[in-house]
Parts: sequence; C-alpha cells; structure tokens
Amino acid sequence: MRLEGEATLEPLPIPHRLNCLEGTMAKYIGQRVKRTEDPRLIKGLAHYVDDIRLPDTLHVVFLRSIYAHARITKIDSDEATKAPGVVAVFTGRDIGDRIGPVPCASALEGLKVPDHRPLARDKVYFVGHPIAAVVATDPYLARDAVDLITVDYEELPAVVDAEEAAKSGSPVIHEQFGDNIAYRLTAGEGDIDAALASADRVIRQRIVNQRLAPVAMEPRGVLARYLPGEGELTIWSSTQIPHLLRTQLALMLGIPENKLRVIAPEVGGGFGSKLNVYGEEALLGWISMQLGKPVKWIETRRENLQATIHGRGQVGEIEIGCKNDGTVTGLRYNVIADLGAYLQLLTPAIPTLTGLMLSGSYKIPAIQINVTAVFTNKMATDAYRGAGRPEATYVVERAMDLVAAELGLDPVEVRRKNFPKPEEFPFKTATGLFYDSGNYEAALNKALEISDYAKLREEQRRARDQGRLIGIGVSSYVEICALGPSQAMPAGGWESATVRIEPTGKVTILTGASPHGQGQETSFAQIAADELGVDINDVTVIHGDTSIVQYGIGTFGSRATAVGGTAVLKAIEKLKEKINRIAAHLLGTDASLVAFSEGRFSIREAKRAAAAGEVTAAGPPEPKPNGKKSVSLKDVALAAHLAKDLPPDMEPGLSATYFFEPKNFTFPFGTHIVVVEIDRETGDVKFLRYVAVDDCGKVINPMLVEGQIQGGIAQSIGQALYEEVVYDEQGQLVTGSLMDYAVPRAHMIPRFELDRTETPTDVNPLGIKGVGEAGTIGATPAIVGAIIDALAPFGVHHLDMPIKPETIWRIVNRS
Amino acid sequence: MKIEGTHTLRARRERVFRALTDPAVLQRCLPGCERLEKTGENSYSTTMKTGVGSIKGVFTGIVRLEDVRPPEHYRIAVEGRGQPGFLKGAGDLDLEEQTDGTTLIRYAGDVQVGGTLASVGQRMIQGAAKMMATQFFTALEAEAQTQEGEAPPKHGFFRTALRWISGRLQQILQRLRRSKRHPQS
Amino acid sequence: MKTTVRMKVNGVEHSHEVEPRLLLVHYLRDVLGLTGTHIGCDTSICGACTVLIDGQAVKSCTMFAVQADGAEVTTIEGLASNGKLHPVQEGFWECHGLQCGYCTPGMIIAAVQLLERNPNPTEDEVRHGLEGNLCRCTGYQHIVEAVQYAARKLGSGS
Amino acid sequence: MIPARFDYFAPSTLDEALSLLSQHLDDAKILAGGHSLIPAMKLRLAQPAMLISLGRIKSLSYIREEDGQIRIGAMTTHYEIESSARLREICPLLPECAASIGDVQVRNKGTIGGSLAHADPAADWPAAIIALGAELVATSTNGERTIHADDFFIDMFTTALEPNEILREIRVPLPTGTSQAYLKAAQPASGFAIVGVAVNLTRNADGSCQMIGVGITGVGPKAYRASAVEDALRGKMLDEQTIKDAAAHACDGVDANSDLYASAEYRRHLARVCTRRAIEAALRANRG
Repeated sequence: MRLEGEATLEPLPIPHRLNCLEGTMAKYIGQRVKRTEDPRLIKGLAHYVDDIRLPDTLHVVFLRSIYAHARITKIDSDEATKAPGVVAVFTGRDIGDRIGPVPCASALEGLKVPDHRPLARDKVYFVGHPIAAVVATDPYLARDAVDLITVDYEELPAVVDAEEAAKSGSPVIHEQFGDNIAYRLTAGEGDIDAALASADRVIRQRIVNQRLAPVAMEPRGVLARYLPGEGELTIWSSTQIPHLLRTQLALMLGIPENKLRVIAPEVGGGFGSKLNVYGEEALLGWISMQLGKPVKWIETRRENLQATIHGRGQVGEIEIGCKNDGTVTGLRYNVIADLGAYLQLLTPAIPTLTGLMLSGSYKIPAIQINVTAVFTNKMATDAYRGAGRPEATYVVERAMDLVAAELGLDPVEVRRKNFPKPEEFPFKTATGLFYDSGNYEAALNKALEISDYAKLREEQRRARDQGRLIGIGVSSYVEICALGPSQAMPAGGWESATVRIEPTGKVTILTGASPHGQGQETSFAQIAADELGVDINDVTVIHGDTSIVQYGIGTFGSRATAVGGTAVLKAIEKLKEKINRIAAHLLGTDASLVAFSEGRFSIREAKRAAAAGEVTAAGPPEPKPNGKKSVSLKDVALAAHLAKDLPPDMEPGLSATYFFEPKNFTFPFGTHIVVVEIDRETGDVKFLRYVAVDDCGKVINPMLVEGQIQGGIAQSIGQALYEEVVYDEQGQLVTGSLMDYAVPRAHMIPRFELDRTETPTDVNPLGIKGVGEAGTIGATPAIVGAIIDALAPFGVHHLDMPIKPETIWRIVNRS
Repeated sequence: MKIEGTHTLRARRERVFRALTDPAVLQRCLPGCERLEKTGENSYSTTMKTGVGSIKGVFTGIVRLEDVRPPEHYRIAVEGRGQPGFLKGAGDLDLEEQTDGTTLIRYAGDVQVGGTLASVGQRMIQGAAKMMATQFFTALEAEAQTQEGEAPPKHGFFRTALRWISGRLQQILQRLRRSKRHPQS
Repeated sequence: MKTTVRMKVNGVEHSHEVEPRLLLVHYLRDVLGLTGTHIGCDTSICGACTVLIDGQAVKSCTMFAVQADGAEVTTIEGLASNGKLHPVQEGFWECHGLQCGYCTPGMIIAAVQLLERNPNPTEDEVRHGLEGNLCRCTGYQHIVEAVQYAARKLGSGS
Repeated sequence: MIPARFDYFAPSTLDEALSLLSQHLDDAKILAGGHSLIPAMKLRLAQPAMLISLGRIKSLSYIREEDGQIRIGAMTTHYEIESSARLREICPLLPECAASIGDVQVRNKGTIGGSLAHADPAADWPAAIIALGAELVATSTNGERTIHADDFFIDMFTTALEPNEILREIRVPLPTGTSQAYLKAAQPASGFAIVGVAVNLTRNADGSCQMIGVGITGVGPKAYRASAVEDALRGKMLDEQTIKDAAAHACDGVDANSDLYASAEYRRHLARVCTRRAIEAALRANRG
C-alpha cells in the first residue's frame, strides 16, 4: 500500500482537491489511500456471479411477455421440453404456490398488494414479465428452446400513462382492487392552505420526474446450488443486501434460514437496483432444489431494461407560496407516482421519502404532499440512486428558481433567504425531520467563490448581448443519509461489524454492509488500521457472505460508511478494552498503565521516566515481573488464542461484534453551480463549468468521496439530458437496449470542479454523513436550472427532463 | 405508430379494388406473404416471412378485410406473431379515381410492433412500415395492370419494381426541382 | 457443424472444436475460463467485453470465436507482465479509476489501445477515445486521470 | 444474447465465396466486420442459415490509387481508412467520415463494404460515398458491374446488390481539392446519425463553386444526394447567404424519419443546419 504522496510520479493537476480530514493524527483516515479491492479488479481476477463456475451447472433462460397486459390462455412447452439439452421447463402453473410471493417491505396504511409470483400465472402485467423458465445443460441450448414455447395470449388494454391510470374509467390492471390506485397518502405539517393564502404570490408548476433505468454495468445474476444431503441451499446473487435477501428467500422457499446461504460476490454496481428481492432469485433456488444441481441465470441487458426495477416516475404539480421578498411560506406537492405493475421491495416507500425531503435546505413553515400511487402495466419502480430524494430536491429547487423568476430575484438570494442558520440546528422541518447539523450558507458561499458567480453573471449578460445563450444553474440540496434509525426503516436501520484479530495478528473485519463499488474494503481498513495501529495491508474486510458474516442490513441509502463504519469503530473499541487488559497482563502491570504507540504496548511510567532522562545504566525504575518492556498486538493476539497466560476469568480469543444503531439520519448538503451554453441552431447543450461543493461531514478517504460525487453527477446529467425509460401507448418498452437508452459516455460529461465544507454530525462518533447519493441528488436541478436560465430570454420558466436538443430548438425557434 | 400516405396507381379504380380484395393478389402483394388461407368471410390465416434487409422473421397470424365498400374503401387488418415479436397493423384505404385513369389511394393506419422488434428497433419501425407500404402498393400496381386471367407478375419482381419506382421518383423530383428553378420552362 | 479454432490467447496457444455461433467472449470466458472479460450489453454498446485482437481493441461480444481463428488475443488477464501491472492498470489503481470494477477490464484494454495510437492525449482525446466504453460508477473523471497518469508513465519510459 | 445456429464458411478467395453464395442464395449472408449483422443475430432478429465470412480474403483489404480513382477494398476497416495518412492528404472526407463511425472498437473491426451493403439508414458511409460520387463494384459468378453511389441505396437496408453479388470495391474519383467535410448530429445512445452530411467541393480560380457533392444520411429511409443544394451552389460565389439559402434545400422531397430522438421536423431542420455547417467546414478545410 502506497499513499499518494509516495507515488513515483507527480500528483495530478486537479484544480480543486478535497481537503484531508483536519485535526487528526491519523495515518490512514482522511488520506487518499489507494483501494485494496483494486488489484483483483484491474487484473480481471475478481469473481462476479457469472465468473463462478460449479461443475454440472444447468442454465436458465426465461421466456418473457411481449405484451404489456394480456391473459395467458395457453402455454405449450412440449417441444421445448424435448429439445436437445433441455432438462426442464417451468411455468407459473407448474410452480403454483410453492414459492411465496415476491415481498414488499413497505407497510403503508391501505396499501393494495398484488400477489406477485416469480412466474406469471393467468395474466402478464408488463413487457418482460417472466412466463417460463427453460433449464438446459448449456445456455445456448436453453435459449434455443425458449423459441419453441408457444404462448397464446388474449391481449388486454394496457394502462401505460400514470395520470390516466389514476382516472376512474381506466382499464383496471389488478381486477380484484377495482381501480389502479395502490394507495393515497397525505403528509406534512403546518396549515398549508393558510400558508398559501398568506403568500403574496402562489406559483404553480407541473413537474415530471421521468422513469429511469439504473443500468448497473453488471446485469443481475443468480447461481443456486442445493445440496440434498446437507439440505443446504447456497445462492450467489448480485445483490446489495445478502442478509435481507436470505431472510426473504427463506420465507419464500420455506427453507430454514440457517440452511440458506446467500453470497454476494463481486457486485458490478447496484444504484438501488440490487436492493431488492427478485422473483428470479427465489426461482433459481427452487429449481436447484427440484433438480439437485447448480443452476445459473445471468440477466441480459435487454432483460435488465425490461425487468430490473426502474427509478423515479413521478408526475406532479407544485404550489409554492412566497412573500415579495422571496420568503417561502408554504409548499404543496400533489404527485402521481407510477409504481408499475407490481410492488417490489420498497416500491411504495419511494414517494414517502420524497415527502420527507420536501423542505429541502429551507425553512418552509407549511408543507404538504399528496401522493396518489398508481399501478401501470410497466416494470415496478423502486429505489434508484437517491430513491425519492432526487425527486424532492428537484421539486424544491425548481420551486426556488420559479420564485426567483417570479420575483425577478437572483436564485442565489432566494435560497440564502430561506436557509436555516447554522445555529438553528438541529433543525426541525415541516415534514417532521430533524436535520442534524448544517451550514448551508458556507457551502453556497464556497461554490459562489469557486465559480466566481458575480463574474459569471456579468459574462452571461455580455454573452446575451451578443446573442449567445449562456445559463447558470444553482442548486442547494440537502439529503437524508446514513439510513437510518431502525424506527424509520422497514427492516432495521443498524449495521453490524465483527473485528477479529487472528493469532498471527492479522485483522479481519466482517461487515454487514455489502459494498459493491463504494470501496469500504479500503475505508473500513483505514479505520481499523488507525484504531489498532497496524499496517493497512494487515487488515482484510469481508462482506457479502451470510455464512461468514454476522447479520447485516446492506449497502444503500448512503449508509455503509456512516453506519457500518461506525459499527467497525465500535467493535474495535470493545476489542481494545480486552487487548489492553491482555497487554497489561503480559507486561505485568495494570491496564490503566498501558500505553500504546507505534503498534506496541508498553508501561506508561517507564516511558515517562525515559522521557525525563532519569534512565541510567541502572535500568527502568519499575521492576518487570516477566521481563517484557513492551508487547506487540501480535503478541497479544497470540496470547489471547493460546490462552495459557490470560488474566483470570478472561474469555479466550480476540473478537468483538457490534451492532450500531444510529439515533438519527444524517443530512449532508451542498451547492452545485452549473454553467451551460446552448447552441441556438441545434439546441445542443454544452457544459462550460461544473462546480460542486459538498458537505458530507468527516471524510475517511477523499478520493472515494470524489468518486462517489462524480459518479452521482454523471447519472444526474443522464437524467437531465439523456435518459428516459419510454413505453409506447401499448406498453411496449421502446428503450429496450443501450442503443436507445442513453447512458452518458465520457465525452458527454464535463470535468467537475469539486470542493468541500466539513460540518461533522454527532449522529455517529466518526462524524460521517454519507455521500453515495449526493451527486445524483444535488446535480439535476442545477443542470436543468442552467438550461432554463439560458432560455430565460424566451420566457421559459420550466422544462421537463430529459431536456433534448429538439425541445430547446423548438423554444428558440418559436420566437 | 401512425402511418399515412398516398400512392397513385396507374390502373383504374375498379381494377385496383378487385385486386385489393382478391386473396391471391393480396398474398402476392403483402410483403413476404407465403400463405393466405380463407377462414371466413373476408378473413384469412397467413404466414409471412417478412422484414427489411437481414432483419427478418416469420410471422403467423390473420388478415381481415373490413368495412368493404367497393370500389372506394376498405380496411385491412393484419396481425402476426413470430419469434421476433408481433406485428399488428390496420389501415383504411380510400380509392379515388383520377381524371387520367389512374387511382389515388389514400391510406391511414396504425402499426404496432411488440417484442424484440419494439424494444430494439424503434428508430427503424416507421421507416420499415413505410417501406412495406410502398412494397405493397408497388406490387399492387403491377397486379392491377395485368389483365384478368393473365399470369401474375413473376417472382423477383418486387426488387425490380422497387428499383424502378425509386428511379422514377428521382426523375420526377428532379423534374420538379428543375421546373422550380426555371419557372419559364 | 463444429469448426476448429486456433488462437493464441495471452501468449498461450489454444485449439478447440466450437460451434460457429459461439461468441468470442463466451469462448474466452466459458471455454478458456478467462472470466476477466465481462459482458454488459447485447448490442455492442458498452465495451465491457473489449479485448485486443492482433493488437486492435474489439468488442468480443460482437464477434464469433471462429472469426478470431489464427489471431493473437490479449485479455485483461494477459496485460500485466511478470506480475508487474501495465501502466494503465497502475493508473486506474493510483487515480481511483474504478468503483464496481465491472467495466474496468474493457476500459483498461480500450485505454491501452488509445495510448498506443496517441501516447500523449488531451483530456478531450481521452474522453472521445473511450467513447466505446460505458462506466456507470465513476463519472469518468478519475478514468481520464488514470489514462493521463499512464501516458506520463509510459512517456517517462518506466 | 445468443444467436441461432448457422453454418459457417470462411473461404480464402473471393471466387469461392461467390460460388458458395450462388449456391445458397436464400440461406446465406455475407459476414464482413459483423458489427451490424452480429447484434441482429444475437437478438435473433436475423437468423441466416449460413454465414460466408470474407475475413480470410486478404485481397479485399486495401487502399490504392489507380486510373484517377481511389480504390478501397470492401473489407478495409473503418480504422484503416481513418488512419490513412495518404487519404488524409488527398481525400480527407474518407478518414473524417470513418472517424465518426461508432467507436474505436467498432472502427477496428467494421468494414466499409459491410456498412455499405448493410445500408443502415443512419450509417455514415453512404453520405460520404454519395458526396464523392463513388462507384461500387459488385461482383458475382456472372461477372462484375459498377453501380454509381446514387443508384446503390434503394431503401432502408436495401441496396442495388443482387442476392448473388458481393460488394468488392469502392472507387472514389480522385478529388481535385480537399474542401471536404463530414458533420453529424449523433444519437446519444447508439452514436448513429440523426443527421450526417458529407460535402465535397472544388472551386474555380475566382472562388466560385465549380463542383459540389452533398450526401445526407439519417434523415430518410436511405442516404441521398442533396441535388437541390448542389444545384443552388454550382457556379455561385460561396458567400454566407448563398450557402445558407442553398442549405435550406437539404431535404427537398425527402420523407424524413421520426423517432424518439428527433421528430421529422427537427430532423429536417438539423439537416439544413448541418449542411450549411458542413459546407462552411469544407471551405475552411481547403488546403489547396
């Protein structure tokens, strides 16, 4: 392991480096430590699900619906069953109730929950709905056999548009419910009607948060192996939540949870799409149990776009009331949430997160959200990076821009005016949250300074005079991270860690968080190496295997470091007490007299004496019963395991487990400033600047934080300009491949200028807030705001995403 | 997806209409139609091997003629399913006799595709639908120009006809352009 | 109908009877067990499956194994020599050019090709040079820095 | 994504390939670089029973000058054209167009002949080939014929090639100048042209336009020559207004496509803008 300063080449010229953690003597924490997980990844030696090979593995290929809504009148799989290499063909009727329904963890009042089985039975509800699973000795043969299955469908009218779905008279997707409304919810505090009535102005705007596809680069994949003798089922799955998945799959399959092992090997990205329990995961386990052989299914990208959860999908109207000086009096958001045909794990919960975050970084006395959540004949929406918070931030930030435009004020000033002051924290919002800590103005000011905002506005004026269309967008976001206290979570909001020191002194960390690209193998090792005074290369972080790792919750909601990292710290603290006692015992002294430095334990008095220069040829002043001046952690570890010479009544071994329960969420924040120029002939958008100042509290590894923010912003650029899951009127998925669903490429993304402020949280002892979703949450409104600002001369106040060149051209052209 | 357009066929309206309602002619004119069997009044079962370029699939389904009002109107509905997905199209055809003995066909319809075709071919669907409409009418014109009882146009004809019509279109366009540029001529 | 293919992969000669329809990426992964080359899409867009064939970066999902008959193939596993990382691999490590790592092998191979053809690329040239490779995690900035790091390293002859 | 079964032949001579093709007209597809065909086969939208690969026929890969023409073998890759120093000097439109195709990996493997024979309505090559007034040499067991670029593209994915013919060579009249440019508005996901415009022009001593070729792809079902643009410029002084007025005719008579990324109206507009800009770029590029 080499630190950045020791690199053989000069450091790269990056304009705005993130600062290292201040005021720490730490060797690793706060440093740009290179990732320990990288060597296997850059050599191509890591193991994602499809890279795991078991002898005699059978392969599954699915037949999926080509209709959005249809009754299945007949499935003929005889020919497929007889095809070369085919071992079995399963349909929904074959399986019946033998696999439990795909779970939804959200328990909203009055929520309608359709019976969701891994394979369609009587009806198909969306394009991509799995109908049959072909099992063969080879994936090529399985694929061939899929073409031999014939399905007779009776096509039914598809419900595609969410607003139409909510209307009475719309065809009903799940007949038993009578309509398509999954639930209605009103939330918020304050008298919203009075607040809007008291406003000098009330602005209304329809706002769309379009459906997106998460597109983790590794599609989903499942490998299941049932050992009939042992009665054990192992499922390798590309998942963010191995433990939660195990519990749910055990329930679905009726197998004892302790006979089921879930392993999340290397996971190639998730962004929420693998924070779920999918029918395929259960089905593969079940098939392996039926056939007694390993079975594997690797999702194709087409399947991924059709049948892995989508994100966003909200159509709403905001009403925002403000005083003439820009003070916001109230905000109402009436929103129709497009849930899709079924409820996946968190589907109904996403709009509720939007509701919670509607206060944004502002003091808004009255807030109300009215959610109408509807079923449509599409894939389910669920948590996609940000999960409800990008929608909220977008709504609030658009509202701030609309207020500024309405009043002719600078959008920066409107924001500043409504910020809570640093001394007002913890700040209670009208949505019922307590923001832990914050200094929103500091981040804003820093972003203004880096971008030289005043000068930018000056340049914009001059450019406009020359007929150029330059726009500046500002977004001051706050987000909800480190999910979260268990009270607020469907399945526990804590995270676990076991820290074990092996007899040879090597440190093993078992974390219940299951990172998949975020780099916690490194950041957790940084914490442990500093806390234990060992070399980082002596620390190994293990995750993602339910048979090895104690129960955990998983990696999502920007929680792994803040909650899981704290669990590591707490486990080490527990362990250190014991280490200290063993060291004292080995040194023949009292634990209170043990000093620890440079990886060694010694007796404090001896040290002090040495420092005072009193040590002479006579030797140390204190007698040493066992003759040792100092012992290493390794000595302690060996002693703990040999257990021949331990303090009386001490439990042998050197391992501690901690389940950390945070007392609140954390609320990172920041300001992004974007400058764009529009080609008035083509409508193309070009980024001139992208400045982001983020505050995620204390930072363990600035390099990882930068990576998270940059990746998040890139996904936001995708939403703002390119990405949209499009179904046609019949519910056909039009963006069914990466030829039509535009994931941004390198040349579509600008260079980001990043900086930070640092406002620690007291929610956890590390002061960490979390950063995994910040970029995605903060960026979108800034980008959209910049484009709208550029088009302000044409009287534009709002545009829906993705803002395509044609849309812009039409605006410029119509005048 | 909506498609609409017009085609002028150099044949008289009655003849065109008869061709349009003759299953043997329809089979030859519907792009890639390999089989058209009557299953009822104005309804047929069909097998079509159709597509554009190397993108091809075999579809089985039905063809229905509706709202038949000789010699000026009918509606044709085609539905087929196959490995690449399904095709569904329905269109109203209105025939207008022109003073020069030709027939103007206005068509307006709706084309739906599903399955793989829909999810990966969105940029092509409209073009392919138009292309097939052109193929259909080009073939139909040739059919309508033969005398009844005469042998139908030969296999391989479509390609030649297409090339011919595209050449002719270009000539017309060029003529139009020239006349625009030199209004005196 | 099976056909014999012979190719040298990472310096090792291989010969197998394969179906003509076997994709090169499946040959590398399933027949040779070289699973470092990944599959991220069906339509030749994402670039995760990029390998070098006779020194040229190609998408191995858009090629049949039989088309590579007689070729020399380099996959990510063959890039390091004698246990020493290729400068591009080193750059990705130094500059945090990867997160989930799934696009990384293809991205690295594409970057190797890029630097062979343009040893000293500008940021813009790097971004355009990697247009055949999608990354969903990094936002590309650290990847650009990784490639530039490698360019300097290769340029300094170390 | 797994293709259906097929038989595979990789003959080492063109004659063998032609003879195979003539024996299997209904079943066989020619495999060049494979970058259009293989994705379609993986999706099972194309299921040819037989592939005849031209990959072993080394004699189909070349760039040379002969009889006042640039002659390019059909199996020459986009990258070979992109990186040809000689072409950059004598016909920069070819390397420029090549460089705008797909991505590096696609250009390394994809071939000019394969792309032209596939005739994707949004492919780049057809625009350049038309602008340059190229001829395409088609060969079969019955002999050889040349087809002018203007007559080659019939409709989407449909060319003038007969089922028994293989596209062997592309012949580009040696340009007399280097006022050439290719400009495209790319679809962000696939990189295909929403609109692509290729311009090849030469000027008289007085600066007026002597000859101009404008090829446009992406707008309609096939690439086409923008004759009205050419007519409006031929013999004229190429000032800003003249170019702009001429470019306004970029899609005269063309039935423009409409898709997720661009309506027909916007496509037509983009075609006009790109045409104007491509002509301007060509004038800037003039080195002679």
